[in-house]
Amino acid sequence: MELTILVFLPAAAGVLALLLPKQYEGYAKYIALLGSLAALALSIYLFFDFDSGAGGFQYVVNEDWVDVGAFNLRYHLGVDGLSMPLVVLTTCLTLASVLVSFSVTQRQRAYYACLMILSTSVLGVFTALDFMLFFLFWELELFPMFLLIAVWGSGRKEYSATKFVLYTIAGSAFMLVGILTLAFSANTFDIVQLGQQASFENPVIPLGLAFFFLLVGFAVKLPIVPLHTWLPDAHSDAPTAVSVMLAGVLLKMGGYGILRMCVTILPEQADDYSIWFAAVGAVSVLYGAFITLRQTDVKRLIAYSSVSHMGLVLLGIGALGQTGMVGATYQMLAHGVVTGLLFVMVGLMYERTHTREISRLGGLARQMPLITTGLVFAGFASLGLPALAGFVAEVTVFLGTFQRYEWAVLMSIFGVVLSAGYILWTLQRVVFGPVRHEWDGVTDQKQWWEHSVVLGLASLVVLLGVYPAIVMDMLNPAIQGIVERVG
Amino acid sequence: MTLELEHFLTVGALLFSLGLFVALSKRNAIGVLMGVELMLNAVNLTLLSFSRFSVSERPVAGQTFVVFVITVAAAEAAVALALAVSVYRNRQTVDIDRINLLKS
Amino acid sequence: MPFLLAETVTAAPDVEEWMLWAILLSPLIAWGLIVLYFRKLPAIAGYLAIAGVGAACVMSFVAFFATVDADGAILQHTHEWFTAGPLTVNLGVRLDGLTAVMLVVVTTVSLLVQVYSNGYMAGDPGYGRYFAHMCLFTTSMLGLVLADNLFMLFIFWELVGLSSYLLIGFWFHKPSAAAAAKKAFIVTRIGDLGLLAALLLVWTRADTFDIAAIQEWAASGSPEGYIVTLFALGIFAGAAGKSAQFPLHVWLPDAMEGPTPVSALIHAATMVAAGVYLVARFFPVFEASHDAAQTVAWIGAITAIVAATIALVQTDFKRVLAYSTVSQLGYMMLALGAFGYVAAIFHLFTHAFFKALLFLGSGSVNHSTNTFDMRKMGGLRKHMPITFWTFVIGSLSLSGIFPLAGFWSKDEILLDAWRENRGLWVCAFVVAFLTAFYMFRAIFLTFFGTYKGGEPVDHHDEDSHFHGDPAHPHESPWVMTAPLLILAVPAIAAGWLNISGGPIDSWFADLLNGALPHVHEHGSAFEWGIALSSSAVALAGIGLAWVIYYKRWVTSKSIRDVALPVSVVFENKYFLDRLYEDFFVRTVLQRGWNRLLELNDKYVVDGAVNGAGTSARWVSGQLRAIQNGQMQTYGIGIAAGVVIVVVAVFAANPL
Amino acid sequence: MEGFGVNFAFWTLSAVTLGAAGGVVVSRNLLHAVLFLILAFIGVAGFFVLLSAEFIAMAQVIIYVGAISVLVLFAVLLTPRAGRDNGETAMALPALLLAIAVATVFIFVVNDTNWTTVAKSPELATAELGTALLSTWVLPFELASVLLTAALVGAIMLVRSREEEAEDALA
Amino acid sequence: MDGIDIVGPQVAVLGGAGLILLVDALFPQQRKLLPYIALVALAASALWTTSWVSRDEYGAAFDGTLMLDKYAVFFYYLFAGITATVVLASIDWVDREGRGQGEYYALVLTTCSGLMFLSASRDLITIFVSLELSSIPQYILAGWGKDQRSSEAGLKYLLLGAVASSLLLYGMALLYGFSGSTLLPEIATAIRDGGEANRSLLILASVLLIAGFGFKMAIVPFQMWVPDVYQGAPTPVAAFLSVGSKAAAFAVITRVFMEGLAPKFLSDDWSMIFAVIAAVSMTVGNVMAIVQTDIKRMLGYSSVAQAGTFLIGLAAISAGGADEFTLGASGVLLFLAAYAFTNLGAFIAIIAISQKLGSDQIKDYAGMWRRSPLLTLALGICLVSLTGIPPTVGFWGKMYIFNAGIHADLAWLVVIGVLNSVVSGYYYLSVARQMFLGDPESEEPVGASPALMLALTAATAGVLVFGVIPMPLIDAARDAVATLAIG
Repeated sequence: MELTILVFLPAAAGVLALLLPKQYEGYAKYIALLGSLAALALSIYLFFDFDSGAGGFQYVVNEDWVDVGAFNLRYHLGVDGLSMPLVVLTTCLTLASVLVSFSVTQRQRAYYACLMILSTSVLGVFTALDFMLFFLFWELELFPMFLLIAVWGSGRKEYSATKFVLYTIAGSAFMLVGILTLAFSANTFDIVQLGQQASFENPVIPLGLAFFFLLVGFAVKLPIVPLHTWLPDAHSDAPTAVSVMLAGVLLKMGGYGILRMCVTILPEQADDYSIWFAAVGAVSVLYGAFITLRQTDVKRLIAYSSVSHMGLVLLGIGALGQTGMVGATYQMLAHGVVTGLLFVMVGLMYERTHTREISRLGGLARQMPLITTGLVFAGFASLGLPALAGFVAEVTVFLGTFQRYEWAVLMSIFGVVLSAGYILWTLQRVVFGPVRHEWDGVTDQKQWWEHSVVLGLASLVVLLGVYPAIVMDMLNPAIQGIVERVG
Repeated sequence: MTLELEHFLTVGALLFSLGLFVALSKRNAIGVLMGVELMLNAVNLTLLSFSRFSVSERPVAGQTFVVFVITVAAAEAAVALALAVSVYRNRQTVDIDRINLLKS
Repeated sequence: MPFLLAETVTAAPDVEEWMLWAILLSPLIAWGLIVLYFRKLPAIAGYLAIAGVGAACVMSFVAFFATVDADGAILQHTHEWFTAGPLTVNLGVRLDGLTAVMLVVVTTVSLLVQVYSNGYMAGDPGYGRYFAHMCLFTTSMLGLVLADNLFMLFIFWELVGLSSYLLIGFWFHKPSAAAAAKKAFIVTRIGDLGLLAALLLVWTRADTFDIAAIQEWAASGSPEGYIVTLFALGIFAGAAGKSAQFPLHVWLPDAMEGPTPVSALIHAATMVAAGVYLVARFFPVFEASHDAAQTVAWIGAITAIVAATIALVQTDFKRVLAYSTVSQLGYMMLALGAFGYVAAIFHLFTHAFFKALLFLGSGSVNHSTNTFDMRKMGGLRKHMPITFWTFVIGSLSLSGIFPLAGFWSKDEILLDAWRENRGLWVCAFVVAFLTAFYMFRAIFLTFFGTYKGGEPVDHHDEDSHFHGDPAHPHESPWVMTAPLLILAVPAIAAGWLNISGGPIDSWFADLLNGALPHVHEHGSAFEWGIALSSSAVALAGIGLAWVIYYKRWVTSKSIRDVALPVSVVFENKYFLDRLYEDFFVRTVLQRGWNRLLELNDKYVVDGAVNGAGTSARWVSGQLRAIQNGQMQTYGIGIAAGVVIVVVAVFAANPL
Repeated sequence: MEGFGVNFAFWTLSAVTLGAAGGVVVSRNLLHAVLFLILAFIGVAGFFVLLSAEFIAMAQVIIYVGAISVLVLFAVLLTPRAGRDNGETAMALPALLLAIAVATVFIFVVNDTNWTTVAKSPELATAELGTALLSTWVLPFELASVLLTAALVGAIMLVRSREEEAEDALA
Repeated sequence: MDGIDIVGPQVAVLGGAGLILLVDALFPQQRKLLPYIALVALAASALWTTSWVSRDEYGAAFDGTLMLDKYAVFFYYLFAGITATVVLASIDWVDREGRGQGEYYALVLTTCSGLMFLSASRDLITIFVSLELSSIPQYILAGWGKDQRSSEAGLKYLLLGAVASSLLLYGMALLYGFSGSTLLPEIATAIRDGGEANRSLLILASVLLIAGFGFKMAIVPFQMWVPDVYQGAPTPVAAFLSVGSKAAAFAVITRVFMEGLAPKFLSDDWSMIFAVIAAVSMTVGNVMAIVQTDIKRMLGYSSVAQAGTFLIGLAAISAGGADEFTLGASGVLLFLAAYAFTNLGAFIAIIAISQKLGSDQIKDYAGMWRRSPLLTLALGICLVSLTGIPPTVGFWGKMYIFNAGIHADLAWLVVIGVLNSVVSGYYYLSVARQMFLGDPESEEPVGASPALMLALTAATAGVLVFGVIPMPLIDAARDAVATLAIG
């Protein structure tokens, strides 16, 4: 019940905002704010109420939904140690994206409705325990994303929105085939049951192929090279809040899917594929990082850096060991808050200067010291500075993978230098250097919502950096279950 | 020489093919219609041959079928000619090659 | 957080655990307060920083003496930080002789530099920020030396890099400063790759991060030799980055873009010594791998020579000091590679004081002339007597002139090198000569002759914090001279703590040796031969400088003309920067490889997607030709469909 | 089925019917084609007689020759000379090849099949056909009448002139 | 059950047609009433069907030529609903066109009765006559418009339809000749007894039947008339064609192949034919739809692609056991119902918009969101449903059919189907993109008559309601196919 409320609360707030009369349009943001605050509060309560020791899924809801003998779909929600932190991440970033949206003035009601429905769909993905329900939530995310980018975005927004949608649909098309074949081979759509399935008698298609189909769907979302080119486009043209959600939680759906579906349900195939995971993960890390170095658009740059960072997730999973997977999950969380913060800062900057071209920026540290501080902070978090979130994640991934695929890790650690390179170079060009009088009139960060979102995310970054146990203690038992299946 | 079922069927098949050729090659819409009528006649011939030769509990079914085919053919012909006239009114032609506003 | 106490205490120094954490935390608290509340209040920020570092300094001395009392026994407290499956990461502090020495060096120099900065940075718009960064640096450095395991050490290692970045780029509006900061961070990070790899390797092979356990593991002989070597080389790579060893030394001279006190503290006395500290920390590992030790020694030797030769031709006062620092760090590495553990740390110890003194002195000069360009100075001896004399003391100490601190420590290194490998000794010997030469070249250019006017003040530059009048050089205020005077004391006397063969010799060595699980005696008996020859060569260097730059019997220009190719190499810093930045980063990486990948994204990856679309449109166009609106074409389609399907079925599944 | 008369009838009818159909193919004038068509219809009616379906043969003559052909003739006469061209389209050659292919397939299948045939014609009184139409197939029988009505109504609508429609709209 | 009760639903419809003609002739002033008479007749028909259902009196009639089972009932309801929607959608157009109002509705109702008979026939003669009863009025309706395009469409449709009918008839004649009967069960018996030796005949007959029905189903290569006729025919008629005659053709072909041609040696062949045609249809339809600029033409091609998807269900039938049969056939039925809602909704929205714009060009739909939010939203939802994205009924249709395919070891086909869904997403969504994001040529609002709005609301509500709660529809489809006798 709690989960049902949690999942649909944002959407309810969104619909409420949509239904506001035109003259009260300005209140839409407050409704969204209240909704996301409530969702955050509820998720935090659940987080602390969660019994890490008990293992398994908690707060389970399991009702009849579509029952056709041959296949039986259920309304089945639940969270375990793996999904719980991701749920909290989602609610946190939802709140953050609502706050950074306060400056949006165009069609507010529809905007917040889209944003909140997006949040619901992501929460649904993280909590659904029925494969088809999962898929439903997975697809639901397309509409709000499409509209958010295409209507409220900038630049080549329609192209980017369409590209995003088509890539995702293409991926989910493969995923659907994977889902159906698996479900029919096991005669159930229940993710929990599938996850305990000892073996598949008479699979409809070779299980390796089913695994591959599922993987494609998740890999597009993650994204891994070479399925990544939608991401820079989507990011660079999306409004700030959407970039936050996209980088912060949407990409995580891919990693979550790989862990929860691919690896848990088909451990043997995961073992066969693991070397590819490691290889592609390492390639993604480097490829993303190298290309990042050439970007001239700040948001595009961060987007490519996300490709690089998400490669680490794949790398960590590829080791199929507990440390690696915990690290990968932690990397998802860390990247969520860190890149969320990065996009917030870049968004604040963009709001004031209306350009994302690095060559036009420069010396902003004088005109906007607070934003600069935030950007530098986020930048260092992104390049994996210790005591901030990313470091623990990166090192844990490396440690977890090193034993099995030394070469992949040795390749990936070059990403550490490259990330320092592109982040610092960007900082140098954007905020440092001589003052440009073109930007003399711009204001610094000064609204309460701007302060609160930056401080909030920054504290999360620090919290995850200095107190990893708060999440790791929850992840460990959940991941252990997966590792035991891999054997 | 004994006439077998195959003889009649072969004639039917040939007639059908000729009708098909007419239907697919004639430039005039009415010509096409004539081809269709030939095909239907071929079918009727085939049906009646079966009715005559087949081992069947209801040999009458073939004849019945033919009655309906003839009826339907009449109706179809009426509508086809009406449509042809309608096209002619609009376009002053019934040349199939030129009735191609709708394409690609 | 579950604070599981896993103590391994053996007659440890009598220091409460909280105090060690307090040493770490007191500058951190000062940092937090400044950042949160006193950014805009320079008066409070400065004193707060001094208070924080001062408290740490006092406690460090307490810890130091306690360690001395315990004859260098080890105190360790460990707490679990987090676990991820089999991986358990701890946070812990470790107090032993090495830590104690480092604590004292770091806090003392830091405190003095903070005091000095109070004067030097007065009026700078970023005053509060400056002290915050300094506190952050001190915390990181203290954490680095206190860490009881490699993981935690790595954390603070990186944080040190961060503070260094922030301080080098302190005047971020100067493009050169911003670039230098970036360069420093990235180049050191390249070295850190090695450290990271070592971290991964050791956890995979030894299942621990604990320093003591790693030392045991390396010495136990159970791991294959190449593993130990690889681990050691990884450690050394990290050390080479931070300690600016060839070929990663290129960042340090550029780092002089930061405020001078920063250069004194970070890029001379403490942070750059962290690499030496790191190698010393894992000294038993290098002992277990002779190859690694050789590498360390030779890299150190190359660094020392390369840097010293570049220092010969510098015109920037501070850069001379910077290259001198690089050179001296190479010296220390050379010592470590020659198994001169005590000698290296001893040199680190003395070097910290006299190099800090020299940097602060250069800052003082700059404070008065608004420039570091020696060609615009001269004759400052009369205007700035305290600065001049303290600077000379520092230079003499650095040149290894009896009986100043540098003499003793350098002598010990030469001794160890002599014993280990004559080649190394030759290098060290040459460097001793060069050191004396370039230091006194600088002194003669700066303090003697006639004053050449300094750099005029650009009053339109709002970022400048210079308030004096360069036309009339003057002595600096007491907050700046006092630290100079105070530092002059250890620059003179610090060497006496460990006079080879002297009465208190074993005291310092024992203290340091206590940090090692097994001590290999490299007894450092005083050798007259070494001492005399090194003194002689140092004096020769000073003399040559006197001949060329004071008496000007031979002009430097004529020398340059004679040895043109060599000078060009020196002046261009061996072309390393060009190689790295122009060739490798700009050409190979950006214009070549990265561009290739970007084009791949644009044309191959996206091209495949778009190509699918285009080809679908092409097919569609072909099919449209069939869909020509001619009715009978459609009819043929129907009939042909029948024929084709029937024939296909007959063919596929013969009757 | 044997005997000279039957054989003769069969071959003659075959020649006439197929020849007439060929005439439809080759006629350049639509009017000639209609006349050949009528001949083909009559030939087929002859086949029906040969197959002992006299009633159907009669219906064939009345409906096809009487009704449909006349309808076609009217349509031909209603359109001016230009509309009487009965030439081939560009699709003639493919259509020819296709017709040959279809004939080949049909004839192959027809001869490949083992028909179980009765030697003697079943005696089918016309009354039986009537009974069948009014019992088993009464439903299609009724539907056919609906169909004819609908076709009639529709055809009238389609050919009504604009003027009539205008009147209609006023009403 | 006897007498007129057996054909009650059809009689009600045909009676309505007669009444309309009568009223039209006798009371020309009351023409406004005509569509409502039609609606009442359809309601009466549905009521009659319901009374059967409540009496639970199913069974054969007219010596077995007509089969009144739940399968037929399903289609009775479906056709009544489709026709009612088409009638509602026609009112505006017919009013404007002004000619033969009575005849128009009468012909629509006649077609409807023909469709109903088709779904219940179990005899080749009855099937043929019903097919023509539904087709000939459609030929007339397609040529109903006064413009050149409409009469061209009518003539094309008729002449090609006649060719297809001839082929169908030849196939039926062969079946009759082989079995000596026109009743499906008797044909089935004959095939079981002696069919294997005469495969060539049966295959030819099957292919000819597929060609004849495939013409109505709009599958490749019998589909080429579809775009031309859809484009030329009056839009309400095109809607009727795209949904009604297609559904009836699928209804009858399913029955014929299941009850008459089911033996394994034969069904293996036609299943493969269906599978290949399905793949080709989906691909050709989608590829052609991409480049269309006329929305009706685009929907024509998309209907070819959708027909291909239906065929997956048919191809799945032959795999063997009752499960596959039920899945495949009920998948076809479910998808038919889903498709009916969706495509009707789309066509109605197009009717409303095109009437105002006087254009069917997709580019003229730009910015429709601002001119008519409700119509645009409805059309958008229908397009989403056509793509097969949840939470719309189209998703369940596709998903169910894909299910069936995978169960029947047709994973390759399902993969093609899923990929085609992605392609279809491209052009459906590009229409949506035009509507939501394009710049309108004028800001003049586009409205719809109450009747259109009612029809549109019904269709869209069906799309959404069954999208979330698909169970009733699925149950109905399963019940319906459960009564088919497998021959």
